[in-house]
Amino acid sequence: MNKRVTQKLLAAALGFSLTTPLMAADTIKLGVAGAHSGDLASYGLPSVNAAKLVVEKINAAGGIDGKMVELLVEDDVCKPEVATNTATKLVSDGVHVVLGHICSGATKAALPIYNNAGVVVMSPSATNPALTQSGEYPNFYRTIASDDAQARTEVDFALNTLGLTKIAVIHDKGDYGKGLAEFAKEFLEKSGKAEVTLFEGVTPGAVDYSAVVQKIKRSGAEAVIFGGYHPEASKIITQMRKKRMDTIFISDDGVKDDTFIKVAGKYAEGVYATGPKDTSSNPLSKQAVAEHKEKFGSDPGAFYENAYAAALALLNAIDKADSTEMAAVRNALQNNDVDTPVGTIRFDAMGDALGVGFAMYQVKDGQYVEVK
Amino acid sequence: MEYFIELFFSGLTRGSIYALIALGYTMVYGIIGLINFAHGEIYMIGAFTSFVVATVLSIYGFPLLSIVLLAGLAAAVWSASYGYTIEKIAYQPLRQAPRLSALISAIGMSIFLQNYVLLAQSSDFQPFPELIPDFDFMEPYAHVVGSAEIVILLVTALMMVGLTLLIKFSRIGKAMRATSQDRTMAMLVGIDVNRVISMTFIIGSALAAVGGMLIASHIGQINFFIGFIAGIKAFTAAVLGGIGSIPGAVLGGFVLGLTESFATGYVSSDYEDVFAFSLLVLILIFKPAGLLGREEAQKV
Amino acid sequence: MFSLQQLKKSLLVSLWFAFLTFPLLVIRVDPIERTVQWRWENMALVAIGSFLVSLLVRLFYLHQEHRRTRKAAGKLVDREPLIQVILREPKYLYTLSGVMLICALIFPHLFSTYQTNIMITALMYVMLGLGLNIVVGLAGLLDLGYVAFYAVGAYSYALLNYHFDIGFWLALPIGALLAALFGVLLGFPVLRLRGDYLAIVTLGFGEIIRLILENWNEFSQGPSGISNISRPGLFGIELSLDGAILYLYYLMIALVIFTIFVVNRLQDSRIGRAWVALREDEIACQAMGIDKRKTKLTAFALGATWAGMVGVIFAAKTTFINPASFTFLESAIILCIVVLGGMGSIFGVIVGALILILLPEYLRALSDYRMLAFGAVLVTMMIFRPQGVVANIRRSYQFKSQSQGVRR
Amino acid sequence: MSRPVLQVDGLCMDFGGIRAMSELDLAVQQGQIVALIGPNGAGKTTFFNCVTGIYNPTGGNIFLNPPDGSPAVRLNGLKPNQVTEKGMARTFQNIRLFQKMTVLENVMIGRHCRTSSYIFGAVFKTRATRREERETVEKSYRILQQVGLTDHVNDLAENLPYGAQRRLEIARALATEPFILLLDEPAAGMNPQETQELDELINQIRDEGHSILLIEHDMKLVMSLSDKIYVVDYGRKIAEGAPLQVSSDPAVIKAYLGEEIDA
Repeated sequence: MNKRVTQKLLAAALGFSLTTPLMAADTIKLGVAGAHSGDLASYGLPSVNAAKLVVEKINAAGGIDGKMVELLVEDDVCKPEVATNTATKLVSDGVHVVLGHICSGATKAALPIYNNAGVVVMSPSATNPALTQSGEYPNFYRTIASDDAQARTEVDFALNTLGLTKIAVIHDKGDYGKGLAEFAKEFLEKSGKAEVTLFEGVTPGAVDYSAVVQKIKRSGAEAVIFGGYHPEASKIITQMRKKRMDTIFISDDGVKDDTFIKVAGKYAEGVYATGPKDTSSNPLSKQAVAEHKEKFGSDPGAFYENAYAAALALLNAIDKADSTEMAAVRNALQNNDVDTPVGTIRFDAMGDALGVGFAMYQVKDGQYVEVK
Repeated sequence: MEYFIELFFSGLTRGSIYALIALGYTMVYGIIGLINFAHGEIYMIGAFTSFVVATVLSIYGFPLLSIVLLAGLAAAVWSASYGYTIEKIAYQPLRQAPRLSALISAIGMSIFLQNYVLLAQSSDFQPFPELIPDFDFMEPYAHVVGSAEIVILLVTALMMVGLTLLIKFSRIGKAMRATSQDRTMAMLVGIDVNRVISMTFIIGSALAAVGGMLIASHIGQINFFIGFIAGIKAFTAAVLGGIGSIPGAVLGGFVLGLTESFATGYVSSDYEDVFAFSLLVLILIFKPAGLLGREEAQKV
Repeated sequence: MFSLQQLKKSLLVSLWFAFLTFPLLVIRVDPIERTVQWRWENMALVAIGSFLVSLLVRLFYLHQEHRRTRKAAGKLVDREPLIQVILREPKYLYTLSGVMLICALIFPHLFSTYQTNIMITALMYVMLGLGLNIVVGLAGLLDLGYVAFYAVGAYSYALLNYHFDIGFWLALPIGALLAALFGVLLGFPVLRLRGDYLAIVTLGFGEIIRLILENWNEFSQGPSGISNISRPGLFGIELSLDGAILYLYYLMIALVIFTIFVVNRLQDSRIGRAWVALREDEIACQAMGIDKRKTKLTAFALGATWAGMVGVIFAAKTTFINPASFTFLESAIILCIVVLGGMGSIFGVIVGALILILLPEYLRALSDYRMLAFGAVLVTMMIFRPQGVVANIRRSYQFKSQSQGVRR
Repeated sequence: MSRPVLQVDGLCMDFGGIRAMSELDLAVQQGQIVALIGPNGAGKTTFFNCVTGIYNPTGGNIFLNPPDGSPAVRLNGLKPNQVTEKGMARTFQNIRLFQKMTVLENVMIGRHCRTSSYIFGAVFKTRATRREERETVEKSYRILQQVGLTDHVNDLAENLPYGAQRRLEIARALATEPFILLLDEPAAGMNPQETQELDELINQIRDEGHSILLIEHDMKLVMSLSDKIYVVDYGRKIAEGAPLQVSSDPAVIKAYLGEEIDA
């Protein structure tokens, strides 16, 4: 082996060489990362569409400070180990800011990589509280409220609006569902107003849930608070109703999905679920939905408006900061209001959007209607 | 007591589905010594076929009974065809190959079929039409055990009896038993072994399809991934009962279903599967060939 | 080229597939809107496609038949596959290894950080495959729960790092040791089980470990996982991300070489021969004075050691782990690497890992059809090369004629 | 007379209530070739399996008395590998070679219980391991010379002709350094030429100081080799003694003729 190569290898191995060269700043690169294939694709693809629309609009209007915005789209299938590859790919492609990731686990795995490269990340859907509250991820922002806020909404509703005293808390053992259920349990116990009669996880994909349903019945719960996604929720609610139980069912935004109503059919009637505050009256929201229909010929999917808002917020912050440096972008995000489909928002120092919250919905005649 | 009965029925329902799928595993294993990992997918394809057929028929306004029968028939026919085809494509060329190669081929087939259904139909959960109505005479007991559960139990029992009779008395049944005991001998006495193996796949697949239709109708939803977990559980049940043994598969299915149900009811559903697998490990430690499996006397 | 008879057969095949795919590929229902969509074009595609594939397969068999007759007539000598020749001849083998090593060393300087990162993953699977190869390929114990040891390694590092701030280098041997311990613990109860019973019990163990990690929040932080795990340190130097990846890459190269070295030494040693003997015939093996229990436990423990090591690396690489990364599918993939590459063959396992890990990555272009193609590739490869890509070769010894002198 | 190297007293074996062997006594003296004969299904292989630890006998005692004078060893309940370690090795009626290993490696496996290197030694190739490996190869090669298989050293066992496979089984058993060798139908499937060579080989092995217990159907071979013959039928001993004595025993003739009529 010749000597120069040896030296180079040695230097490389010791990590002295090769820091990302500063990209010639002729475009602003907006990364979009999330599940774009696999079983969670339906949660990730809407954010790609949102980013496309926003970028198209901004570029049509002359870009940001004369620079065009370029989209870099990468799939992470919502798996942490893939997400690190995705993040590395985006960083090595010189991304400036990232819209994503979709799942909390994948986001957690990817964030240190972005932080290292000085890239600000904004997720439309990662709701794990630790992402903002732990203070470990200074480059993270989101346009959705965190799980504890959601659990708070559910518990307040159950206690104060419905006046319940015995509640079973069920979850799907997943990252999102179990986290949410734990918050709900904690809030219920702290309130002192209601008893948690049961706290259990069900196995996603199991052939039936009748044993758990019997157990809920036996626990004497007046209501079930469920943390998880709609397939499990619809199985549980179906089996409960078939067992002639009229237990109230309260769930989360993983269930506030039209697929739930389709699948659970008549049994979905009366189910409560929290979801992002209804913004359909917001003109920006109407406009965003209309744009989607025009361009893609269909209704937007889950987290579309949050993603739309995140794309706007990120690009607006770069515009205001006149830079893509992390410190400057963060500063801009925290000190400027921006009008988005989810309302006029700015971000707190932890990374949560101020002015974004949850509302309670109920299925009435086959549709989710906000409970006022 | 009522709680116990409720759990008991829920365990039986679960167990009978496991048993229906486990039968296919056990029959195939008995005859060619292969863990057919794609069997769970056959169950899923059966469920999907009945979903498509039942929905089409109900849209065209057929009466419920004819929908049930036709959907069940279609599920059985197509699942059997898939089983037959899979054997021909992915396993038959590997008869003489190392056993693990056939296993990998089975895993590949399972991945292929899952994604085939995902692409051909949809990744979303679909609502499965309610094929088993609530019977009026069951109404007083509906809070304990549903009509659907009773129907599942009855159908499973019927299938078991039918299968046992078939294996015991029919020509093909005898040929199957002969083949599973000694393939070479069976060939020597003039049994068409390839035909017997095909028949095994066909019967096993049809049973799984019926299981798929029943449970999907009971649960009310379906997607491309339901075969995976059901398949693993049924495989566990087959081994628990003694793989290769037909009564063993049934017993294993029920033991597994009841264990899960009681573990959930009296302990916690958090560790439902831990109980199931621990039971398996324990039984195999004390009875290495499963509950009804015969300990093979090693020829030396 | 084809007789009418054969065309007819292919036509029947295509009709059969048209029938087979009819309900799922042609009909699409919407149970809510109550509409039915008939996609007849799919049936046409399937019919044409299966007709062509069937002809191709026929062509392949014709070719084979042709070769066989020529061979029988003595016109064609069965040549040893090139790869076997290379592996048999030390001269070629060293050249090949050298070329591969040089390629590996300059790889990160030719390709992007992203490619390097993917390659790190592939190398991790090379190690996992080589570890499982000890258990499955050499000792013949079908282990479907190998991922459990991988999880043990990953969680050992994550928890030690989280609670006691223990660094990567210390955690690496600890993780390996803990995994080995679990290997022995698992090994004990299953010693009596054979073949497929062993398979299902190991599968059960794998699931039990994952479920415990998922449910026991106080211990493992449950499904939300453990984040901010430290990357491997280098004498206290703070590395940039690219530097860290490069460092990890060379670390992996070194570890893979170490693994190859160890496995290679093991398989031609007293203990390695005992494993193979155990795989070939358990009863004869015992009758020849080999302690079955000890030999099996050693295989389990050593296999697990490697999974534990890679687990630690995995935790250090992703910096975040949760139980979702340790599912049965992962075990299945690792098993596929071993079988597809060629059981018992080191070179085969390396090739298998590179194919199976890089293939889905480069199949991304196929997007939705990626996993479909992956499944089909697995089946096809098994049908056409059931013994794996590279067959194992036993070591040969040279002796000077019939005299007493023995030379290696 | 000195103590026998293998002494079996009142051996019984039941399989789920069926008595496969009852009250069998047998002794092999140092340097003797003893044959165990009997019709098919008489329980000869069962006897081997009991003695070598593959089955755990239901009753009776099995003792090994090493010819070097060290204390007697009771074999009941020992595992097959422990029996081999104590100095008794066997071959199998249905050849059980390690098919995918080379001929030399098959013999090297036999050396396993006489060597000790382990993981550490294997990985670091310590001096002790290197010496042990060298010795293993040399000894194995010498045994192969003895049985005449040096032309096939690096061939896979499965590629050997049938007669050679039988000889390889003997070589493999010899490699465990037994003082008593149990051969289960070593001449089965051999042609007269091969049988003749086997006869010489067995004699040669005995001359090296091994004792041999043999199950065999080839009466010519049995008569020419054995010092003593035991005859069993239905799991019972029906005769024992020198070859000529046994061949004229009416009970033996009946057992064999009876079998012929059955067949």
